[in-house]
This record gives sequence, structure tokens and C-alpha cells, in this order.
Amino acid sequence: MALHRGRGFAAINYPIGMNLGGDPSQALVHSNPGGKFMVALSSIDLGQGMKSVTRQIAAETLGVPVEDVYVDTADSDTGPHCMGSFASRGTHRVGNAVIEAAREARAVMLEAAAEELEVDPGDLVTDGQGNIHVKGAPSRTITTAEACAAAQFRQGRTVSGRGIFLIPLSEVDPETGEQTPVSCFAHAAMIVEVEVDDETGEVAVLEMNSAYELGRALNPKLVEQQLVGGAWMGMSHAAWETTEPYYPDRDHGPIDFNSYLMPGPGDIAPHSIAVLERPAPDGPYGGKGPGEMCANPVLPAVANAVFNAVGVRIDELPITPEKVLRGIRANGGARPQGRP
Amino acid sequence: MPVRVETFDSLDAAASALRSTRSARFFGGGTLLMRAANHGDQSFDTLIRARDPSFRHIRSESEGVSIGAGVTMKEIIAHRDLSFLIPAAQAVGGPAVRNMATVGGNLYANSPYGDLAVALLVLGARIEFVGQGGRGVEIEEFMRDRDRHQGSIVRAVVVPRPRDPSSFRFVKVSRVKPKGISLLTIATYLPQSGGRIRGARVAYGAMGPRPLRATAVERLLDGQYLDSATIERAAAAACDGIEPRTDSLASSWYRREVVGIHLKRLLTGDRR
Amino acid sequence: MIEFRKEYFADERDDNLNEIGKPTQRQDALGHVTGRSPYFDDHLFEGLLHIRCVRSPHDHARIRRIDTSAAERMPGVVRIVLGKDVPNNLNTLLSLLDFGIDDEPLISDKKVSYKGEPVAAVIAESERAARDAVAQVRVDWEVLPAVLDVEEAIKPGAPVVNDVYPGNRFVYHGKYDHQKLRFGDVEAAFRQADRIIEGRYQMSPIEQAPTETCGAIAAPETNDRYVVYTSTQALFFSLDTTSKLLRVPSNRLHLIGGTVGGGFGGKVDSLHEPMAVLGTMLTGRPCKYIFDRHEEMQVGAPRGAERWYLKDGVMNDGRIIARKFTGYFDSGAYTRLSSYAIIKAVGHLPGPYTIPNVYADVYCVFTNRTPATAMRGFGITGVDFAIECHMDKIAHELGMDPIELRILNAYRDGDMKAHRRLAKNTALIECCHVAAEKAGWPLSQAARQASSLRDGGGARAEIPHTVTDQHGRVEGYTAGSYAQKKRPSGPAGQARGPQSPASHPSRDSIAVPSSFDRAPQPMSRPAPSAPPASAAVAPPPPPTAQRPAEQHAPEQRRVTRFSSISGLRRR
Amino acid sequence: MARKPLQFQLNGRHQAVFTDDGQNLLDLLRRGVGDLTPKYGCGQGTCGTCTVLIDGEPHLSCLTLAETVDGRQITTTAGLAEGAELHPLQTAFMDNFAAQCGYCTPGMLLAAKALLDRNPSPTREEVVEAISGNICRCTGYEPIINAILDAAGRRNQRRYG
Repeated sequence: MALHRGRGFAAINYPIGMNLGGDPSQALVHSNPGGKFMVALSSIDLGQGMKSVTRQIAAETLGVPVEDVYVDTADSDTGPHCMGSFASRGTHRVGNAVIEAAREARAVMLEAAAEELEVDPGDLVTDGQGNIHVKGAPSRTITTAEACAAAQFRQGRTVSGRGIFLIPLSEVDPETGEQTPVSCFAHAAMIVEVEVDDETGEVAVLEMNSAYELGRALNPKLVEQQLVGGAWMGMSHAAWETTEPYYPDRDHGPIDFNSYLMPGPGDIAPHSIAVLERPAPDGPYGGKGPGEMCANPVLPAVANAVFNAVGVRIDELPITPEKVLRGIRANGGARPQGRP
Repeated sequence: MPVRVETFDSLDAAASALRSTRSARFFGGGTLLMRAANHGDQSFDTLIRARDPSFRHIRSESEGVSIGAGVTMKEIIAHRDLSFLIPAAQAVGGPAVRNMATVGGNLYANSPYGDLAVALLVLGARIEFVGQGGRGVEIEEFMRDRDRHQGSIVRAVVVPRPRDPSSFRFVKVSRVKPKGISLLTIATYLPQSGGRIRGARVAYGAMGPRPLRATAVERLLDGQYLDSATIERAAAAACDGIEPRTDSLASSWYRREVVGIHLKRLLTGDRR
Repeated sequence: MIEFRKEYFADERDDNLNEIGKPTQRQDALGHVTGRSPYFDDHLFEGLLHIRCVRSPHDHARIRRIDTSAAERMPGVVRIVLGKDVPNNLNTLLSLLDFGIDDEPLISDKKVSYKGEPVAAVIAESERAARDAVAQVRVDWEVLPAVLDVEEAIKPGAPVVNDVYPGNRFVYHGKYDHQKLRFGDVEAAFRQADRIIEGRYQMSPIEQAPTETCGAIAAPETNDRYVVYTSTQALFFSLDTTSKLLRVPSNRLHLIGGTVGGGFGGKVDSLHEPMAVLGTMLTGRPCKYIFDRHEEMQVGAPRGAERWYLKDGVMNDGRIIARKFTGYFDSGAYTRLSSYAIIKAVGHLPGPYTIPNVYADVYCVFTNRTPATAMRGFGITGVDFAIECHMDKIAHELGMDPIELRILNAYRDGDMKAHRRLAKNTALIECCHVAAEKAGWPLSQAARQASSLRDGGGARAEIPHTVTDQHGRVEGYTAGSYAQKKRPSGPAGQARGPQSPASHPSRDSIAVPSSFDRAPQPMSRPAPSAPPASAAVAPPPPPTAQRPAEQHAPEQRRVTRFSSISGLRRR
Repeated sequence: MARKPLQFQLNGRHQAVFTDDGQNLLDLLRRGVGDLTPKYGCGQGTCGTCTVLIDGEPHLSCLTLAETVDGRQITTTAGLAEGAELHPLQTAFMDNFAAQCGYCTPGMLLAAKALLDRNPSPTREEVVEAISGNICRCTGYEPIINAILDAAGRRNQRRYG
């Protein structure tokens, strides 16, 4: 018996958002008299970090520290319409809506500050630390808190903003499929190294090296969370998971986390990730959305690595030891393809 | 109707309650019965418990170690007299499950569960029942028609100590690391005298509906030196007379193809 | 470990921002580590009732009779709900976007088309009481033949899974039993190709498996409204679906969610909100409807299986000059979101490569299994598996390095894609470079010198003369749209010419109007002009006749249409 | 339905409650006591999200018959922090971004606490074994493993430094 190592490659791109009935999301932003801001959304945080990324986007746009902003998600009475958290649309669509809402609120805040400082709003800048001052004259300054208080109690202005971002529906031509599916694409390339046991067909993922281009990484830690967890899920889809192990036969469908197979903490492989950031022209600060595409390159890369290791093409997922062993038997033994 | 729970201080009282109550089950650690109750299992409406201390004893006896049926996997792992069972007890579930799962429950578990029972099977354990005198029954007899014993309570399992610990080997093959359910489990007990195997016992888990003996393999090993030729012959016959089960982890075909490989690796000490 | 390669595309970014790009702690981190984050089930209600469904044990069966008398007498049972109790018991999620025909009951009362389909719901004082009563509901089934394989399902005489679509195929644009992609002439290019390489690929059905199962709690709110705590991934899909199925004005529904124990797509089209609100409407008490793990695994909608056939025309130097797809999405018994996944997939083909001739027929097929829905990578993951395994196969057959094959065929800024939009903001080649570098995978100098910013556009920006066909034509459906709803739409295909038989593509070359109303693309930069192809890696010149790209100027959008991808009605 | 009186310590506080016949501990803690930190993930003992410590050892509350905890010490995630001061594991989970949806986090924290209380300086393999009964669908486990090793390091620093 022998263990055979193999390397497999895959490269993918991924459409950000969707083309379905128009793709809108809305956001509302307002401040209290203390210059602390609330963002109201009906969007959902599934763990991907919707609350956190929109909070940073709002703070950046308003020109205030992130601590001055909190995001409330998913209350249909207070949060304006959003299609939902799917299709990698959250960061891109909701983020853009938050920018528009925050811009409007910022404009009112600067008008209030201008009135207090008796200058033109166009001459004012924020320092991101909670201060507003005249361009080139830092001494002529007012805090965002003071500006918002003045708006509320002296000037009668609402420091608030509404935002919507809509990618309108693109017609799809019945004859050619012509359409504008989405507005931007993320990219990835991955090399997976596996070890295949030619007596049992067992496949172990030894190492992953990847490069992901995601537009701007709005929060590097949230990006890392998605890429690390997503690659694990890609491994899982490649070699473990299915609700119907004998598809299209429906028998023996798993009913719990013991029979529904996923890699355990002892199966995970070292994953070295490089992130490239080519800003999306229409993305919030150039952001795209890493949430879905991060899993996709792993599936074919594992299949290609198995072929490189033992010369067996598994073109039906998942890549189970049984399928690999049947392939090795059909070939009359393992046929290592040589290290690329 | 909600599940009733009746608790008794003595196993004997619990046993008579179990006999007299229709659709009652005896409750050990709960890993099987609470799951069934949570799922709305309609086959029982009463759970019977016992607080009897004897239910949880671990006691050395002349012919081996007597383990109360209420002893958990965790307690087996922690007990110095049972170190030979650690590989099997450690193979059961994660830490939380091992704190709950009992020896008695493991005997009644259906595949792919029941890893400890595979070890008990090769070691020739004896099952003692509450309220039944005598020596109880040999474990393979118990496994053969386990349902007949549904109505009775296992008090303890008496496990002979392997004369030479190295003569007992155990492996659980799973798809998930470090812990997953069994694709197949193999336990071998190959005591030797004069270098030859005497009284070989080999058992599998997850190959059938419950743990079973690999008698063809035992016959090939008995009286032989444990050399590579013998191991090859044993591996080739690993599935003789056995129709492996198909489940969500693997097909009957796959189990048949690899059980010999894993048996060979276990016997040659090739653990990867 | 992770590194951020800032040197790439640095000139396209301003990295000196205050908050963007900072590793700021998550807003919800403290709630998570203290166990205080409020998921839908973390709201306690006095007198909460529990809903459990009676489910089909059969893949396909007619319901002759449902006897609930024994169940009604069970202790703790408050109410048993049947299909007739649902005010508007037929829906399809995307009808909210005027896409597709209502085809799925909330509680089925005539027939079931998958194992696990609900035919009754028990509302009881405790979960256990509900489970016990479910076990007492007697259903008289007439078991029907079932079909479980996508290619079996579309054969003549196959059992009809979904009565709305007797052909077991979703209908696109009220016109075809599949979605077409046509770009150039693959058949002509196959004849020019040095080799033809084919493959068949199967994506498995996959459970989203969030650690929190799908569920919702509804309760009467003051002001004669209903409050709903929910695990939904799409608050307004859930709100509008509930409003439609129960005929409740949407402003009488107050949905609260937003903190969810994982979704991965499985909570986009959940039917827990309408079921819970229905329970509350019928009992006046708070009602909880939640999947147990067994239901989440086998009844909750998975990522559907996909089967893809690929046929490529390849030159010996590695250029791919034609790629043909036939795809089958296994939608299960009802439409849910599979119809849309195909639109998304077709817009994605032929993958991140510039191939001058592309053809796809993609079918949304109904089978007697759990309806499929979204999952992470929806519509793309399956075909990317097919494409990238196929690319590896091509590299092997040509004896070519698999990464260099990708770089040679990679799409670049300014290239025309098969869905007839110019590529921009591309970065596939750079990802290939960095991944290879990290893994110590040697690349030729030519491959290393390639760039997404160079050698695109020019001839590669043109739309080839395209062959179209009428195969797969269906009758009896009319395309509708939000804009047309007010007036009844005319019979299908009246204005169309004669239809060719649905077997082989007709060879007549219809000049295709090459511009449809497209989305405005804010902030889009002009596509780079195409310098002469560098000697390094010459990207493939399109081999077939060209039509000028000017015809691509964006056209004034017609009246705003909420949706008309395939809003359709059964005539 | 028979209701039985039951007394136990929950996070150091005495609890006297009634339990329904056949009720599992998860349901008792959540609906009976109002401690919502243990989560329902499967009711089958296969996911670990309902993990609690009973006399310091991890148990699956969904498979624990509530009445069997009479007189015992139960720890949930609600009992990890001392007042406003987070447990080192909680801090480490935050610093390592070891939570995404957060649903498995309470069970993970308790599985990890049981390990560190008995083995203050575990190896990576011991950490992996300790969480082997707990499913996480978001993180790929790596950040969780790192967080637990990190917390162990801090605890040792605190002890020796």
C-alpha cells in the first residue's frame, strides 16, 4: 500500500449580488443630540459581520469614530426595506445604501457646524476623531457632538439621512441570455495538496495556498473569518457533505451531525491566504464580498489534486473514499501523475 | 403523552417495575433514550431509573473486572484497573458524551454506535442481569438475541483481564477526525502461548446491525504464529460469512473492500 | 495565515482612510462570547404553543383522506391545521418579484411530491404533546410513481411532479423549457478545433446545516398586529410571503430578526413565519414553529444537485475556441429559488475565461425530492466545479501546465463576455500568479508577464455573429411582468414566427438585437483600449466573423420593470 | 403531568424549581430558569451547542434528564464572567475573532473551560479532542483552537507572572 501526494489547482470568479427583480437595499442614519449615530437596517447578520462592516462604512462616511456608531438590524418596523443577506449582496448593496444615508446625515451635520462657526459648509472637514474644522484652519473647530446638539436645540435640523442602493433589473434575452448579471466580480485561485491512501481511497487535505481578490478589504479580520471558514466549507463540500449519499437514490439520508459528514477540528489543513484588493468601481469604498466565493475554488482543486495523486477523476461530488477506491481499482492501481 | 419517570433506590425494585410496566424503558446515561424521547419516540412512555450504588461500581474479581452497567466511559478511562479498555472507551463520542454514555447503554446501542461493546465482545465479557441469579450470559449470546433482554436490566459486565495487554488491539475507522461515528470498528484478542495464537477472538462494529464476531478470521489465526503470511490470510478472509451494512458513511461494498486492510494494519501495528 | 498584498492594484486604492481597512472588533462579539446575543428562540412567551407538522412518508402520493379525530382528542392539543385553513394556500417565493407561477402549498391537501412534505400541522401546549398528536393523524395515501433523476424526469411519460409544470421543467420567458445562452457559433468552432474534450459533472445536494435550525415565534401584538421573531435571512421575503399566504396586510406584521445562528442560504425562503403566524391567528396565542435537526437535514431545502455536460473545442496551443454546456438543476418538487439560480449561472458562463463561442441550455427540473433552495455560492459553485475540473482535464490532455492554461484563456479588462457585457475590474491572472508563487509552483516567464490589465479588448471586445434557435419552445404560458400586470398579456408567441421542432437547434442565423436594457453602472471606468497583443502570452483571437461593438451603447431604459426575467402565467 | 421539585446550584446561585416529567435540562434551564445561554442545536447529542458543565464536567443538556441534576453544580456561559470581568476564554475568543454567528460559542466556551480547568497548558491535539463534540459551521475551527490555546497561555501568564 502507499500514500500518494498530489496538487490540484482551480481558479474562479464570482458575481457580487444578483440580477433579480431589481436589487435594492435601504438604510436610515440619524444622530442623537450627543453626536452619536444609529444606523437602522432590515438586513440580517448571519454571522458574516453585517452589523460590523456597515458600522465601519457609516463611521468612515460620517467622519466620526466607529465607537460613535451602532447598527441595528432587522426590525421591519424601524429598518427600511432590504432584499436580504444572500448572493454576496450584503456588503456591496447595503454598504452603498449606508454610504448614501450617511452622506446625507453628514451634510446636515456640516451645515449645523457651519452655522455655529459662521463659515461655508463647503469649507469644513471632519478629522474622524469627532471634530469638525475649517479646511486649513484647525483652530476654528467644533466637535461633532456640539454640532449635533446645535442642530437639535438651536437650529431645528435633523441630523439624519436616507439611503437606497438599487441595481435595477437587467432584462434577460430569451434567445441569447444577454443580461447584466451583476456589477462586479471577485476572483480566486487556489492550490490544494492532498494525500491519497491507495488501499482505502481516503483523501487527506494537507495544505492549501490561495489568492483571493475581493475588492477592498473593508475589515481585514472579517475577511479572514470568511476566507478561513469558507475554505473549510469548501473542503467539506468537496469530500464530505451530502444529504443524499447515493443520489439520486434517496436512501440513507443523514439526519444528524453524526451521519451528515463535515471535517472535524482534526481534519483541517494549514491554509496560507493572500488577499488582493482591486476596488470595485461601484462598491462601497471598493468593497465586493468574500462571503460565498471563498468556498468555490476548493471543490475542483481537491478533485484535481486527487487526479494528480492517483490518476482518478472524480467528477461526482462528494469525493468519498469509496469513489476514489473504485477509480483506483478500475485503473488497475494508483497512477500518480507527477508533481506539477 | 409526556414521558413518565420513575426512580428507585434499588435495582431489584427498578427491575420489577420494568417488568410490570408496559412500554417502559430502563434509563441509564440517557444518550440513547433522551434522544429518542426528544424525538417523540412512541414506543415507550415510561423511563425507569435506579439510584443503586452497585449500579456504578468497578470491582476486581477473580475472573476479571466487574463493571456496573451504570459506569460511564469517562469513569472507565479514569480507572486504573481498566486501562486496557481506554482505547475503546475513548473512541466513544466527544468528552460530553463520554461523561454520560454508560456501559449498559453501549450494549444496547445499534450500529454505528456501540464501540465499547466490540471490545467487550472480543474480551469474552459476561453479562449479569438484575434479579437473575447464576452467571448471567456470555456476551455473544446476549448480542445474538439482544431484544429478548429488553425487559431485563443489565446489572454489570464482568470483563476478563487480558493476560498480556498487548494481545488486545482496537481500532475505530471514522470519516471525521478526531471524532466521528464508526465506519467500522475492529477489536482483536489474540492471546499467545509458545508464540502461537490460542483462542483468537476478533469482532467488528458497524459491519452489521450490532457488534459481531469474525469467526472465519478467528479460525485462520488460531494456532498460528502472528506472522505476515498469517496476517495476509486473515485479511483476505476478513469479510467471509459477513454481509456488511450500507449506511450514510459507506456502502456494503466499501466496508467489504477495506475491512481486511484495516484488520491487517491493526495486526501489523501500522497505525496511520 | 493571511497576508494582504497591497502592492497589487495599489494605484487604484487610497489606503489612508479612518475606519475602512481597520481590523475593528465585531459589534456583536461581546454578545456572542457572553451568550447574550438574542436569537429568535431567545424570547420567552407565557403560554407558548408548539407547532409540529404531519409529513409525507412517500416521495409522491395523492391524499385520499386525512383523519385527525384521534389526534384532536390527545391531551394538550389545541388545534389541528389543514390546507383548507390557509387563506391563500399556494405560493412561490419569487412571485414577490413576479418571477414564476405559484406552485407550492404551505400545507398540502391534494397530493405530496416529496418525502417530508407537510399535510397537516398540530398546535399543542408542549412540543411533546404536538409530536404525540402528529403520530395519531391518519392519512390515507394513494402512492404514485416517483421520479428522482433529472434526466429521467424530462423524458416523455415521466410522472408529473409539479402540476403547474407538466413537463417537469420550469418555463423561462413564457417561451422555453430552459434558459439559453448563445454567443457565436460553437458548432462551426468545433469543426475548426484541433480537439474536442467532453465531460460530465455532478454536484451533490448539500444541507446548509446552520447550528441554529430554521424557526419563528409569532405572538399577538397590541394594535391588532402580529409580532414575529424569526431566523430568516431575508426579512421582507418572509414578511411579504406571510402577508400573501395568510392575506394579512403587511403592515400588520412586525418581524424582528437580524441575529441569526448561521444561514448559508437555508433561511432565505423559510416557511416558518407564515406557519407560526397562522397558528397565532387560529389560536390567539404565541406559537413557535421550529425544525428539529432531523427536519433541518431532510425536509429543510438543501442546495440542489446539479448535473453539467461540457463540450469544449480546443486548439493544441491551449486556446479554447468553443464551449458548450448542458445543465440540469434538480429543483426538487417545487420551484423555490432554482429557477433564478439558473439565470445567475447562465450569466456566469463560461467561467472567468474569454471564449469566442459559447452555448448553454440549462434546465430547471422538477423531481420527487425536497425542494432545493439557495446555498453559499448558489448557482455558481456547481458549475465552477464542472468548469475547473474540465480545465484540468484539458491541460492534462494537451500536456500543458494547468495554471498556464488558465492564464492563457483568462478574461481581461475590456473583453466581451458571453452575456454581452465588457469585462472590467478583472484580476484572475494576478490571483493565479500569487497562488502559484505561494505554493512554489513554477510558471513560465510568459505566464508570469501576463496581466489582467493588458491585451484585453480590441478584437476580444467584439460580439461574434450568433446562431440562435427555437428548440425547447413551449406553449400555454405567457410572459408577464410587473409593468404588464394591469392589462392581460396576449397569448404566447403570437408575434413569433414558425417554431422549429424542439429537438435540434435550427441552423437559420437570426440577427440578434444585441442590446437589452441594462443596469446603469455607477463609477464604471472606460474599458482600457487594447494595445497590440504582447508576444508573451497571445490571448486567443476570436476565430469567427465579428460584428462591431458600437451597437453596445447603453440604450435608454424602458419603463422601469420590477421584474420581467420570466414573470409568467399559466394560460 | 407530574411536576417534581428540584434544587441545584446554577453558576453558584441556589435554584429551587419544578421540573416537568421527562423534561430535559436544556429546556429546564431555558424556559424554567430563564438562562438562555445554552442553545438548542439538535436535541440528539450530536452538535454540542447545549453543552453545560455539571460538577465541572461537560454534559449535553439536551440529553440530560432534568431531575438527575438534583443537588449538583451547573455552570453555563452566563456564569463565566465575574461581574464585568470576562473569563480569559471569552477575551481570547474575542481577540481571535473565534465567533461568527455566535451560536456554537457558548458550548465551545464550556467545552474549553472543562479542558483548561483540568489541564491548564493543553497541546493543540488536546484542544482539538476537547471540542470534538462541538460543531461549528462558520469558522473552520482554526480560530477557536487558537483562542483556546491563547487563553491557556494567558492563564499561565497570570498564574506565574
